Amino acid sequence: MSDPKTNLSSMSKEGPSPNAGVMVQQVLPFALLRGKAMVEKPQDLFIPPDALEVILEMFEGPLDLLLYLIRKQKFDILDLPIAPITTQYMTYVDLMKDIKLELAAEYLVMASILAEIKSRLLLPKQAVEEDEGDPRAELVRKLQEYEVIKNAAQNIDQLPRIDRDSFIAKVELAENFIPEVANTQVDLAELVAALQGVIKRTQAFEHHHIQKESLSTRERMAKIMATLKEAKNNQSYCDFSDLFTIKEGKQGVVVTFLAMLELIKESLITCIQTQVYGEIRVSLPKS
Amino acid sequence: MIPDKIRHKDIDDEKLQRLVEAALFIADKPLSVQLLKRDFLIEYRVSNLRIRDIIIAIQADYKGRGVELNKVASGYRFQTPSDLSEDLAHLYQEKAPKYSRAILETLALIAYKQPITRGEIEDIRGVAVSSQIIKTLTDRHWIKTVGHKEVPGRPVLYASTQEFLDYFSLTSLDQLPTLMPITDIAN
Amino acid sequence: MIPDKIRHKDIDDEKLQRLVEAALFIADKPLSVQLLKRDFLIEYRVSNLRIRDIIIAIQADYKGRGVELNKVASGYRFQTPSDLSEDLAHLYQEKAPKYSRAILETLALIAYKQPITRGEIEDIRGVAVSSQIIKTLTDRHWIKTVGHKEVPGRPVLYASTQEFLDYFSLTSLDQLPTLMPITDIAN
Repeated sequence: MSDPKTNLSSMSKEGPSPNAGVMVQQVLPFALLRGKAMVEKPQDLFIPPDALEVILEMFEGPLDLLLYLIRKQKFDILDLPIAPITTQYMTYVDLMKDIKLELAAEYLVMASILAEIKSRLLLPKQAVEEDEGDPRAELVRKLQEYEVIKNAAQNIDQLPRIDRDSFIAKVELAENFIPEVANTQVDLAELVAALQGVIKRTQAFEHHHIQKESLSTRERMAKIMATLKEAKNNQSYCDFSDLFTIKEGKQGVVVTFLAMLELIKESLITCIQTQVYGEIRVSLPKS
Repeated sequence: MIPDKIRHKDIDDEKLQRLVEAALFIADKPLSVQLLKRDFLIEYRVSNLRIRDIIIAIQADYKGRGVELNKVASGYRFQTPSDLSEDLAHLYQEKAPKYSRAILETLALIAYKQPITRGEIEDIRGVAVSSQIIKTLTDRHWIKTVGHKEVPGRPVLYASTQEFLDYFSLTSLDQLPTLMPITDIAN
Repeated sequence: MIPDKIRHKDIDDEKLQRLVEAALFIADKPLSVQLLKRDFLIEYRVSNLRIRDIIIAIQADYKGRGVELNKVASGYRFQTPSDLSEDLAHLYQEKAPKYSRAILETLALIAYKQPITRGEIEDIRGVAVSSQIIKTLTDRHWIKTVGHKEVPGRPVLYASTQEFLDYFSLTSLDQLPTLMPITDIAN
């Protein structure tokens, strides 16, 4: 870290305060000149030309400069002494012009505002007060409003801040951690589109369009096979009647029966009757 | 879409506390009760109240330790207590950016007077607000645009964000330092 | 840089433990005893042995909690315990890639033509069905085997599952959209 910076931070805390009052502006080093912090602005307004640019940068604009001049001389904002303030302000502006500093337009606008207020204050008092009130009022209001924000900004700067006053705690994940891969989302329409794609490409579906009935039969076929597969682990067969669900009514019975016929036709199941009129046993073919 | 993992399993307090603690430590942002539920506890049946109780228990556990569980605007996060900052700071000093007065004053105006236009900010500060300042504040996600003011030119209105509050460890705008009082000029 | 801050101040065990704990939580890499001393404890007079004792104390404190202090090659770091990995994985959901046409067509054929063998699917699609496709659909619990077809080689028969129906919010296969007759599609 460079030396001037270290100086700067220590000066800002412990350096002499040229002015009383709560405003923090005064306790900041006024400028850095050849590596030395200038904490106090020269009383006689003589400013070494090298420093002028830096000084101008110290102010956030004409309001800031005016506030500085007011606070420095312990004037009351409410009782803004226009004449001396205007004189001092103009001295700064002229100095900046002298060394051909590119002066922000706002400084010149403020100069003309000050000049106007000054001239109106010179008018007979009665006329002014009756017409528009104190000609300084608007400027005073602006100065107050700006001072509030300037102060608020300083307060925000003092708030605890991440990486300066507080640090975020973080921990690593365990070595065995594997991020979960979300399941791919599929839309029913995508599924239909996929099948339609197949249909387009093949003649396989040409003679038997898939219809509702065949679907429920096919579903039942799969269900019967699943039931039989389960049964195989226990007793190797199912009773014919157990494959029907009475609650499904006539239509359900028909679907189940059709499914069984289809399965027999495709040799996917076998039916055995061990005695006449006895229970038909349905099973998967023996391997 | 409803995640197909919702299982509504039960979870005991001990496991819940471990899970919430771990989640708060590995998340890269503060976690609200809602976020905790959505991202970490989706498989479990847990009420908001129970999560809040667990958070209070964790906060108590960490009292007086090297890190503490704080509530900020967007949720809870573990951070170091302020009394340790001096000891911890010297290693990280370069990481903490310094902000110019122009940036801080613009930020203050947006935070305290939101929603506010750039023109209104310039009016109060008495100088132009550079685009760079707005960009810096936007890039830091401290300010956002919240619409347009219905005046000629329809200028953009700015407001502060939750990230702004999080960064300064605040839970809401109410917690911003009180503005200094203005003495009335009427008399 | 010569640290001008070396002061060799004394530090009590409680503060030392808080400081070490905080340092381990905010460091972006594992910290060895040397690093802890150099970066975080430079102002204090502390022996390596004492730091090690403090680390052991912290490790004991965090036993059975949401985070634990582990020793890795280059030092110590806080990590989540391995038994929480599964629960924490939800936060880091990686977005899954879209399913390929091959997967969708296979699924559609199984749904509409079940029970069906892999060979039959290949016949209709005109291309081989990779084992990966079957595995993806099986892992997703959308298809299952329901037996063998009694033809040479006894190929496995596939059918759709209840979870398949649940995912698409169907109560039965009847509810699958009826496909348009092929002549309509051709237009």
